[in-house]
Amino acid sequence: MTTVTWTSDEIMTVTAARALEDEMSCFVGIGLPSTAANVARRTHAPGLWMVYESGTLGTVPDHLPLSIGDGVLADTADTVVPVPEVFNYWLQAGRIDVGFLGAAQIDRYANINTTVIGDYSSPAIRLPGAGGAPEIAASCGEAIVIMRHSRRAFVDQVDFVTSVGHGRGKGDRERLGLRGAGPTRVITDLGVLEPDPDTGELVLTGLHPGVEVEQVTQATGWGLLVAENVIPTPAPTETELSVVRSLTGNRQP
Amino acid sequence: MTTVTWTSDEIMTVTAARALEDEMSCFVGIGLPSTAANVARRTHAPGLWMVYESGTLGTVPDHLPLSIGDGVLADTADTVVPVPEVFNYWLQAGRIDVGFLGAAQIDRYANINTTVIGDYSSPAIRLPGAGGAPEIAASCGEAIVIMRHSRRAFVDQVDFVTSVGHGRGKGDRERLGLRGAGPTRVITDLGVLEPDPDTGELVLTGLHPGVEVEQVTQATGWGLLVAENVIPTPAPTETELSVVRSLTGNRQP
Amino acid sequence: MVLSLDEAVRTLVHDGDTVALEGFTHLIPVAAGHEIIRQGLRDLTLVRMTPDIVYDQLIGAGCARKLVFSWGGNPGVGSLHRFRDAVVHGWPAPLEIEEHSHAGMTNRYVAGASGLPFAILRGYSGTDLVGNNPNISTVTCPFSGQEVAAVPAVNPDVTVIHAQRADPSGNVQLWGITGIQKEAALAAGRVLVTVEEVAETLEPVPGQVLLPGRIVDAVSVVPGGAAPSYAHGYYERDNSAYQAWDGISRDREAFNTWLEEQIGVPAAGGT
Amino acid sequence: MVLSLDEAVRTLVHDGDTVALEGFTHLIPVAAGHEIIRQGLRDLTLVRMTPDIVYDQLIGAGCARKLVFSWGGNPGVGSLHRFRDAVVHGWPAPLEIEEHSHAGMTNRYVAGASGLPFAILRGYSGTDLVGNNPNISTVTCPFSGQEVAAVPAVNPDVTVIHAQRADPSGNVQLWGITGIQKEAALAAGRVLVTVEEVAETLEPVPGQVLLPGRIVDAVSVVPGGAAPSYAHGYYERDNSAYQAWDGISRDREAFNTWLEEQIGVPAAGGT
Repeated sequence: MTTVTWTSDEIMTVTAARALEDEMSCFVGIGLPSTAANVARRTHAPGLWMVYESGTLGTVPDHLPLSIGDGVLADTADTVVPVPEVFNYWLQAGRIDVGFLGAAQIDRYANINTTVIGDYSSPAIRLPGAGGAPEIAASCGEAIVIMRHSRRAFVDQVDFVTSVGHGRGKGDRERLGLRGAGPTRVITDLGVLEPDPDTGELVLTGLHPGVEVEQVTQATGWGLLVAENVIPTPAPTETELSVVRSLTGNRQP
Repeated sequence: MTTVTWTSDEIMTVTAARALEDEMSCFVGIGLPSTAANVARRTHAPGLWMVYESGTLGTVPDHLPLSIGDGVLADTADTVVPVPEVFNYWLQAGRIDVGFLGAAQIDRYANINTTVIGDYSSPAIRLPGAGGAPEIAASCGEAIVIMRHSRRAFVDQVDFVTSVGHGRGKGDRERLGLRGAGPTRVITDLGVLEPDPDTGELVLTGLHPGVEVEQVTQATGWGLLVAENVIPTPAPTETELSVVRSLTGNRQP
Repeated sequence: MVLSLDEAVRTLVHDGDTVALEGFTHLIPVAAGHEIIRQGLRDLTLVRMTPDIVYDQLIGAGCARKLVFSWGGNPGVGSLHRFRDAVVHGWPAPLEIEEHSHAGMTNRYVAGASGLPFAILRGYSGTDLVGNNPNISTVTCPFSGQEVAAVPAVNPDVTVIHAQRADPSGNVQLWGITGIQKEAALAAGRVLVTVEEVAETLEPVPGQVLLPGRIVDAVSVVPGGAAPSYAHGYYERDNSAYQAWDGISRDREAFNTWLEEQIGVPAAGGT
Repeated sequence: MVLSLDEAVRTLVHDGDTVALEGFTHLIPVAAGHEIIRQGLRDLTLVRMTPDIVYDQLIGAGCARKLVFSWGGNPGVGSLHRFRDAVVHGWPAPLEIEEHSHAGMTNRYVAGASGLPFAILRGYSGTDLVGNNPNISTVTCPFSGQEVAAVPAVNPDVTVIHAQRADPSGNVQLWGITGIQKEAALAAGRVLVTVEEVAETLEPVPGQVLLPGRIVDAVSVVPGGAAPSYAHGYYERDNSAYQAWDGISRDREAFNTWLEEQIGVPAAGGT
């Protein structure tokens, strides 16, 4: 008898990959998002059109890039455009269906902090900053957040709003002139959170295999709402895992 | 005994060519300006850096282009850039030393009309319009106007200001935020006009061989001021004429 | 994706549309313009930096209600006589005009391609274009207090361009003088590209612009579709045709004859 | 035009300058950055979209007074520890920061290259970047009434980039991921380019950017000058060096040792 097991990175990657549909255009960052997009393209979404912020449009790397400006992205792209074009002509113009975001902190309305922990002028921890995230969150058709679940990361209110999720609730995005739908799901190592359509507040809607609801609520720094019908994440298939592992070079644990 | 003779186009072309210095960057249009720039590059200004508004930077055509977007310009350019770059990164940024302008009408302050003769909303004659001219006149280090002298063309006030020369006089360019020096000379088939440094009004400063001052004042639709010291244009040299004619394919008349 | 020109125009261009057929003396989509005349489209707002003889033909044939432009001429030859006749005499129909400088039109396309409502530039200051065109305004720099010109984005319903090659997925490759075609295509709601040929794979060429197939709605294979302008690497400009147009276009009757004989449609106006 | 790196930095970069060493994970001008450290330049305002390990080194060495940026990290590895230490603990000197998003920085360079005082974009709305950076504002579209973000142009005193090739006239050719280098160079008062090699003629390459020699002040031949980043067509990224930097940079003493041993200068601060 074979028992399929996986790491928390792998279940996050596979869940994120499944969120991508064939023929979508996808703004990809390095790390899990890049792995997820490349898994999707090798499984159910062969027509996924991947864009990296270095200007590589429609790239089909044969291995995972080491950075968002890796040479393999340029070598395999439909075309490489200068950075102003990728931000102005592609992202800002609303041509990207889905963008991935990571975060150091996220709050109950899916606002995202990648700037500082603590006070901005004298921070406890200085993080890399905004990069492409504010406009990915603003202008992509939708955004998918991937991050590990912990009370330190899932906080009632972020220390710094680097990228706007759903503001202080429903209607805020429209008021701020943000044209995409914003974060439509937050994929963690425990499950999936989605904004309530009426309030914009994140609700637990999916649980990974073997995870209990209480684990998730305890790892969340606010009173997390739980959907009536929490959908269990189907276990990663052997195909999915083997594609993930061939890309990351990791063996089965 | 040989008598060197030339046409009015040839004396204008040669005079314009002489106004270009080696290593200058020059925004070139089709017709006489293109011939003049190419004559300069083949005679005293081999390092002249020619830019055509189609985006060809540093082009060295081996024959005169038929249009500002002729293939020979692309084939021989240092680089071809998209049209937004030639206007924004090169012209607007103030990187072009000298630009050529033609005109249907010019007035005593060297304001230029290439739009309509008569009233704008019901014109007597509809001309091609602005093209690159307003910003060439605004942003090049200086502008050189080439046109035939006649009372119909040299008018007290143009019917339509397509491109600003010296406005209503000294100080107007600064007030309007125009950063180049504007038209520094107007080269005609009769002579050369330059703006008075104190008033901005055009003054006759040069006369082509065989032309009398009175011919010029009679061909000008306002009371043309004449410089104390009008400089006679040196006759075209045989070299200059032979270069002009090899480019235009015209034989000596 | 790959459609006949007839079908592509029928599908993508409609009466009343704002249409840009772009090209900067190179790769002018002339054949597509003729197909628009042939299909009898009307009330078009035609947009282009450099309307040339194909726009003269569209105007003379009565397709256009309005022209948005920055320089309307027969490049290297002279004026556009059908355009003149429409503006001065309203023949065959009155033509509303909105005119800009090249710098302004360029930046209108850039704003359109960028999803911005407007563009800023240093331009127009002191010219009579300002008072005669409500689509030229100013904004003040919030940092320096400097005033700069502002023009609204242009977003054609349809942009039509001609290119050297496409692949079967509709990726389009053009090179040589690439002009404003990328921005004109990205600014548009729909994009039609006529090409010299379709190739299985597009071998990269220095200086190329590649338009990804996902922004292209239809490709039509029309060899010679840019003539009498030229296609870099394929054929040269037919300068005699530009010169001949001067004669044809000066005279309404000669133009009407051209329209019937060359395009196969009846004249739009009497003479 | 072609100068030694030592002479080029000495001539073009001065204490107190605003300096952009640009590159987007590709063609990072690392050797030029090390030369700036070696020459002991001080009070620099460093500008870059993606400050990475060479900026960490410049900051740790005490060259910088201020950093203007949009994402400061060790690409693919993690955080910049010298940057963190300067911001959080003021070591070896306090570091003023001005931070933007990539979209904002990109357009600041575009405005700088275009001779405009500012740029507009859709961005920043609702973020805390707005209140913490006076160089983020808004303007209202005079046509639609829509509000968009505004950022001032950035015009470095000096831009330093690395490229594959130059010719003896200083024409510079780079290809692969070309990033923001063209705009960063055009926005600058002075331009220094380190290159892998000088070639008599620059054979055109698909996707290349060519910077005309007239905007380049000095070219220095520094083969490998982008390592440990990569030069497309010349050498690969040395990923282990990025990973090793994480360990070196976490510790002030290890950093000081690196500074003395690798760059040959004494440490700027105690530990």
